[in-house]
Amino acid sequence: MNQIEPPVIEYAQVAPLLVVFGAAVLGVVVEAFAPRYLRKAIHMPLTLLSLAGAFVLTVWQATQSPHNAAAMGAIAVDGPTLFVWGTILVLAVVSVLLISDEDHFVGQASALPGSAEEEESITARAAHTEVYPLVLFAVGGMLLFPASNDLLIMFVALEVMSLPLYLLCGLARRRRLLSQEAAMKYFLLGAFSSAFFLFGTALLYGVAGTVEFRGIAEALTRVGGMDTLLLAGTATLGVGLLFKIGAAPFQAWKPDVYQGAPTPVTALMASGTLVAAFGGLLRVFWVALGGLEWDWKPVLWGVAILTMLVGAILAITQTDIKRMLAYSSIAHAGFLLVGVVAVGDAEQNREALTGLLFYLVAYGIATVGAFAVVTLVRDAGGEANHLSRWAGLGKRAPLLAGVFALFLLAFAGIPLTSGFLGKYAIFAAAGGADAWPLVIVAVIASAVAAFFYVRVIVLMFFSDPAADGPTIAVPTVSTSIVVALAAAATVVLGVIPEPVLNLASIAAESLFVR
Amino acid sequence: MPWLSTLMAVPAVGAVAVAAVPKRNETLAKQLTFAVSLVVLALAAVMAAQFNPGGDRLQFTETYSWIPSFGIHFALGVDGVALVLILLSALLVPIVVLASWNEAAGTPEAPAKRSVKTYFALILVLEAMMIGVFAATDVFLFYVFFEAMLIPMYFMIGSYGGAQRSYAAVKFLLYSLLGGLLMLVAVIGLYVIAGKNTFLHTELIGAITDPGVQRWLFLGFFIAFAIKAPLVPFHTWLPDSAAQAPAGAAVLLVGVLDKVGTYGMLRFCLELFPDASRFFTPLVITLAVIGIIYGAIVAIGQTDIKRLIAYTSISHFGFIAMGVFAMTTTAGAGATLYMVNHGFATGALFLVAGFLIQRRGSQYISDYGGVQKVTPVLAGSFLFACLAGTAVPGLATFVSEFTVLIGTFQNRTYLVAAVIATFGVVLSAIYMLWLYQRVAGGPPSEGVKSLGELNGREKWVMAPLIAVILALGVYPKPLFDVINPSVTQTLSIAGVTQDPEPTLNVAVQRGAGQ
Amino acid sequence: MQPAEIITETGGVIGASWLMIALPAVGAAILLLFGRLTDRWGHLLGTAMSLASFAVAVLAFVELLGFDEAERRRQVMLYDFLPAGSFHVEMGLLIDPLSISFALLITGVGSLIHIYSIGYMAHDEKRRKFFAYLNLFVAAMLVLVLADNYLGLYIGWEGVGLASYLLIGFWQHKPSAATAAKKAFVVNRVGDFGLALGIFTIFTTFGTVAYKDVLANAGAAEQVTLTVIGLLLLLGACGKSAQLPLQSWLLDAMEGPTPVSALIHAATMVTAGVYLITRSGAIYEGAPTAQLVVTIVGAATLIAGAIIGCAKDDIKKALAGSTMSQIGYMVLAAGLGPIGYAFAIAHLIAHGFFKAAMFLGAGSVMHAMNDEVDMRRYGGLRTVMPITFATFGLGYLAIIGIPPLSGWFTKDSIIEAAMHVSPVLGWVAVIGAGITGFYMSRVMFMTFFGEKRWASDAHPHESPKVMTWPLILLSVGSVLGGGLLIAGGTFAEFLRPAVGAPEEPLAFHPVSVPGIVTIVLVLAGAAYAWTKYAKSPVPEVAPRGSFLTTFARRDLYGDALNESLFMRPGQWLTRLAVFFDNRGVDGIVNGLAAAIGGTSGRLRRIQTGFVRSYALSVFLGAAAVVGALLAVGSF
Amino acid sequence: MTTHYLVLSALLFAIGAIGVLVRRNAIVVFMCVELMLNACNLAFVTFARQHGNLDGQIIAFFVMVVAAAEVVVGLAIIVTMFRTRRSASVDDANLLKN
Repeated sequence: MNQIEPPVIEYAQVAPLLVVFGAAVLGVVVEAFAPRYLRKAIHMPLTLLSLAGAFVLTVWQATQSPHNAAAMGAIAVDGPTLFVWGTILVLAVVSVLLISDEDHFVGQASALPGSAEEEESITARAAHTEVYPLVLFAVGGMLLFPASNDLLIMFVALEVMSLPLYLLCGLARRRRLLSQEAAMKYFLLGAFSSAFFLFGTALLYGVAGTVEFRGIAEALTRVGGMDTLLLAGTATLGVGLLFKIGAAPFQAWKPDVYQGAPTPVTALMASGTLVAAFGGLLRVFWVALGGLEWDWKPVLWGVAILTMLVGAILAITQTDIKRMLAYSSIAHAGFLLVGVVAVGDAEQNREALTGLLFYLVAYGIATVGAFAVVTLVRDAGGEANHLSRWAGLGKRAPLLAGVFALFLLAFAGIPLTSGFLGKYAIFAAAGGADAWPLVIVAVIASAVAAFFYVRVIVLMFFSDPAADGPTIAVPTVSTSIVVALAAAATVVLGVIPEPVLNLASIAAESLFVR
Repeated sequence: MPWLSTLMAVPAVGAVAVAAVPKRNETLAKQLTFAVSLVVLALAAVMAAQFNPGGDRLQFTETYSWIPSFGIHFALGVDGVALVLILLSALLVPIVVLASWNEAAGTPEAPAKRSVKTYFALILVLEAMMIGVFAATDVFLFYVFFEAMLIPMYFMIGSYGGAQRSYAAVKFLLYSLLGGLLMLVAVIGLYVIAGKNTFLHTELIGAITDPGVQRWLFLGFFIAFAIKAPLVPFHTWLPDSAAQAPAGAAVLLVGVLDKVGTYGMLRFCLELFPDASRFFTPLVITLAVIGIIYGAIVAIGQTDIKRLIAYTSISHFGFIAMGVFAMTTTAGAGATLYMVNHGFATGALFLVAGFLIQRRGSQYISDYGGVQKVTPVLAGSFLFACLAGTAVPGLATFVSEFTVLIGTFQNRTYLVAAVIATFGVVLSAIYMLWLYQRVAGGPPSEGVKSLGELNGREKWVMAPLIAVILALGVYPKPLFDVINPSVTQTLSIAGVTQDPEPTLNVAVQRGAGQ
Repeated sequence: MQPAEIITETGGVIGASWLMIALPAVGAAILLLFGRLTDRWGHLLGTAMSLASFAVAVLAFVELLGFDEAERRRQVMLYDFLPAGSFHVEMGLLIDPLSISFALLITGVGSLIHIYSIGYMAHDEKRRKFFAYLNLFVAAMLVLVLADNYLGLYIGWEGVGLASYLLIGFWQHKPSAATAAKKAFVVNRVGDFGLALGIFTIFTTFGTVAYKDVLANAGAAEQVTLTVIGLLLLLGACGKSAQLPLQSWLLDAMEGPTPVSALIHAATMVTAGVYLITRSGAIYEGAPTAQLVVTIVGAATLIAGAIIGCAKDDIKKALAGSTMSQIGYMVLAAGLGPIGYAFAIAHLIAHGFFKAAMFLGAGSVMHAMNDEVDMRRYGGLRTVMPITFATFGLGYLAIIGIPPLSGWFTKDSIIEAAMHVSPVLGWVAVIGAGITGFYMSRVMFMTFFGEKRWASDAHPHESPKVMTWPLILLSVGSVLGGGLLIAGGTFAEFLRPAVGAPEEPLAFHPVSVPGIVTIVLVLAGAAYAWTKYAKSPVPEVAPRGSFLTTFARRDLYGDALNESLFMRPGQWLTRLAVFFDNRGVDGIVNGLAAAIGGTSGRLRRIQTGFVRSYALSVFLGAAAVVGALLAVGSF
Repeated sequence: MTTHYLVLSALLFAIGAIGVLVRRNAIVVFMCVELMLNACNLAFVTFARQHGNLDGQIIAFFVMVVAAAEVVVGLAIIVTMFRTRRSASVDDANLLKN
């Protein structure tokens, strides 16, 4: 009779995960037992502290070496993971600060828009404090996703990350119909794509006999790149991942969801989810399917080019600020993909990874900042998202407009902003991998993209303010902190990027453990 | 003492200070700006006095590591060429400040969108960057300034320009940005292919040997510079920007910013890619000559004073580019001096035109006539500027134009080019004098009768310009002494060891100096 | 024999000869800089400066005579002007017989005209500016003739062009004046274009532009090169000296105040071309073809100018025509080589005197007839303005070449020299002289003889002393000048060190076949003019006249030609270019932007908003990715 | 012999995908997604059999759990949609477009 030896789990290494998930569960308990009026008072510190604690643990982990695969090789706690964790946690904290302004969330999701009960829910200043545990679960998923070292964990992480977000999308206080529609679209398409992900997993399992990345990587050396199952699996798996980062032709959901979702949630998705998704994407393609490089590289080239162009070109004619930012995030996903295909020898990979990590930080923070500003430009019907309403903002609120312009310039990649160095790092890596055509397309896309960023600046500063222009909401302390932080980070990363770059390259040193 | 970084720091700090001035107290902001610019001028003068033409190639060098991960240094240093251009900027800025004293207030039909102090703060920011771009000896640092310079100018045009300002500003920014991004690709290529892990210009000289590669990189740099300079056919942004920008901004734009293009050709194209430069020279010379004639002809046909001046500048930039690529020390030195003189001459033209336009409230030549009868001094200064524009002997512009032409002629290969270019001298007489005739000649037209004479401030704006143009026209030697060695070095790097010998060299035979 | 060596001068008056230029330059600077402050005494300062400059010239001249012939070419180094790469020019002055004679003429006649202008411009509120420009001109002209290198010459060359532009357009409020000024400058620029190219070629050939080195080594250069240089310089000369085909500007230039016409467009500036050709003698002697072209241009112009002169009713334009023609003589002479140089310059000086006298005379007349220039409104003025009549008359006799006035000496020597080289040229010159006899008499008689045809409000009166004295002095010069210069070949001898001399110098024969023929033709012309304009009444409106007359009136259709050949195509080209720039070049730029925008607008419709179509895109995308990967894998 | 199972699973997956594309009712669309997941499960167990290890079977259980979670979330969203719009048709929800 053979007894099953108990699994070994390095709790220290997965501590950040445990903290976040633990806090999430605790949050649910709070929802269950704490009186309504107390809930927020409990949730806020709980959420922020857990995230902060997780961050501290991550930093502490970073100082511990060597990093390796934890929990029976299911979770890889290596340099990139830790860096991505740090990034996600920071972005999560910032996003939570935005979310804490509950004016964004519906009092009672089940109430019909415009119905009596909604009225009373508003008058009662009811709020869905479930938001906080949901966010924590989502963040937990985001942390697990890039760390997961086998496809099953990754699938679970994917769902843990996505399901709460589906719900959060539907909780906007105003424009409920749009919000619900966004949730529905995100949910159906997300489920659809995860089905592809799962199918790919199945096929790869069929090829390798295991879903562990290590095993798959080894299997590749046996079967080689000619196996149809293998290629089909890679492709469908890739579809699931590319959907999450919103690469063309899987980008369709992004503008609708970003527009419909409550802006703080959009901020979280646009920053945290993107970072997590790229972490996972890198792990799958570089670690598990690294041996298949020569097969998937050309395909990703195509996807990258398509994504950059679609994002940049479609954004030009957008009239809704959030939609525009969604397309801009598609374009940036394209730029990041350029870094993903810039693989080569170990040194080259390190450079590419460094660039990617830096880019993710720079872009994530700027994005949260941008959406934070969006939450502040409001009129009677809530946020004033139509671009025409932003005309002359520079005159009415010079500081706010200036900061937003800063974020836009960072997106456009103007020197002395974080965005520029991010772009540079990625393009340089691509150049190092001799992907010059890709670089050329990338810069052309950047030039096109620059147009709509510049256009917003023109609107804000050079055109006359609309007669009944939007009012600038007095930012809550938390929101102002977010904006200030993001702005500062954008400038600092643009002028003295060395510390972060250093961290990134150290993180990239170990590359990915297998 | 770190001269160059001081030169940059002073205006930068000054800009912050000016921006900090309370909004109501505009005069203080202006005075502060003026004071700062004077300090910069003084510093620059002292520095120039310490420059030793016979000494090292680069002087006042400073090198600090900026982004080690990318091998980027904050490296400054000037040779003769950079020095004179820095002097040009330092001298023009106070003049522009003085000239723009009441301009930022905006014209009746196009009221300025933003505070006056911002305008002056922007001027100082721009000055810091202009000095930086000429002083940078690190290719990446140069690029950073090259791109960052666009932003303040973008706001100056967009916020304080004429009726079409947004269109002009966007066109200006996107056009330059596109060029800049192409250059970014070349910069990356330079870094990757040279594989020296440094951007220090001196290190990179001779680093690229493969002529094929050189050509691609050359194109990357050259197109950016050709857009900046601007050479036909990349010129159409200039007339719009110059016509819409307030006179002061126009002076800095055409007088200094565009010089970065021709300076870059001399400093980067020739030195980093000598073979490619020689390969492309015929093309460049052709473009330049086309630009000279074409710009002049189109200028003749303009109906808007500022557009006309812009086109004359396009013609003049043709001369400069031709001189740079004529590959003789004579033409090179001439071209460099041309950059300086053109700054002053066009500056004078734009400023006087600005005075006229401010008084008459119209940019259309047809709205003028008989000005010299009403305001002799204003008309006199205008005439002087026009004469400088058509390179009349005794004025600085003549020296440089003649030198460029004779230097190009010297290179037998481009004899025809030189001959055609020389015909530009005739055309310049037509566009300048016809402009003067239509504006100042004939009986005073309605609306001109009431124009006021130059006031004290405006006289003080013109006086230094006129003085400099005259002085450099009669005694250009000091500048040549500084320029000659640098140009000779540049050309020797580009593989031009000595100018073509005259068919029978009397000078040598007789040993006479001339 | 060859010109003498150039010696570098250190001290003496010649050493300080830069003052000649500096003084008027400073004058101009002061007058322009201090503006209205100097209105009261500005004209005096200007005149003083010009006179001072003249004084320096005289002293320099005297000092120069002090040296023996071989040492009369003295170079004064001023400063290191333009060290650009291998193009290195040190600015200096070359004081030699040639340049000093010009300097004397310029400053001398210039000063007289300054004095005259005090009176002539007395009522112009911008008189101060006028004197500033005059001083500027004198300075520039002196740079032109005194510079010791071609760059210096070019600077002076364009400088006088500028001064002439300013002075022709002095009355800017008259559109005609503004246009004429611009035209003058532009046409001159065409000439300068040639001159510049000539200098470029000189530099690429000799590696320097200093006379000292260039002229001494001209012989060593290939003939082709020299021919090219010669022709290019000639183009410059044509521009400045209003020779065919660049003559058109001179007649319009009469829009300027009369003293300007006298100083710049008769006495000095327009003769710069002659100076250039003479100065570059060494080059032309190496290029016979170029010389031939020079003589042809000269001959053609002297006839053309004469014909134009016959038909003009505007007194100044008539005189301008004659100026063209007279300069034609000089150019012709200069084209003949060493044999002609001395005569060219002699005629130039003499012409400087008598033409100035006549222009100022004309000015005086206009002054009296409240700026009426149409000779058909003159007549019988000899009684009311005796001094003007006398001085003008002397000038007239001189120009038509009545012995023993200066014109007779100088022109006849030119004719003889021409004969000596080629009879054809000689006879052309003779015929030209005949026509001169006619048209100058025409001017003379229409103005001072015949019945009065004055406008009702005209009250002619003699001009003030300040205007008449210069007239008297100038007329004296025009009477004696020629004799002093030509008789006994003194001037030729004086110039020899500067321009060289033929092996057997041409002695002056008072009586010669061409000489006799010339006199006869001249008298015939004069007589015909007498019958036509003094005896018979002159219609106050010009008769339509024969084709030849209209042809002459229209300046031989020079302007018509320029218009149809250059101006109209030019305007057309300009319009085309502007259109091309806006629609073509800029059109592409904007079109590209529009295209991208359009694509965007069309593409965004794909985002239908139906979740099922999104799912479809995902599905198709997945299919595509799978297909692509399989395709790639199967390679 | 396992290939038949694989073909079947592929067919089921395809049917599910097509269903998502063609059906309007949100519930049905969602059920089609579930069908796709189950197709994957079939593939997993087949491969587990093929490789003779249990991973596949275990994964299948995981998938079921996840699917269940998805149902919860999904139904919640669809029901709110239905309450506000009085229709479960996915085509009625297209305010967000272009």
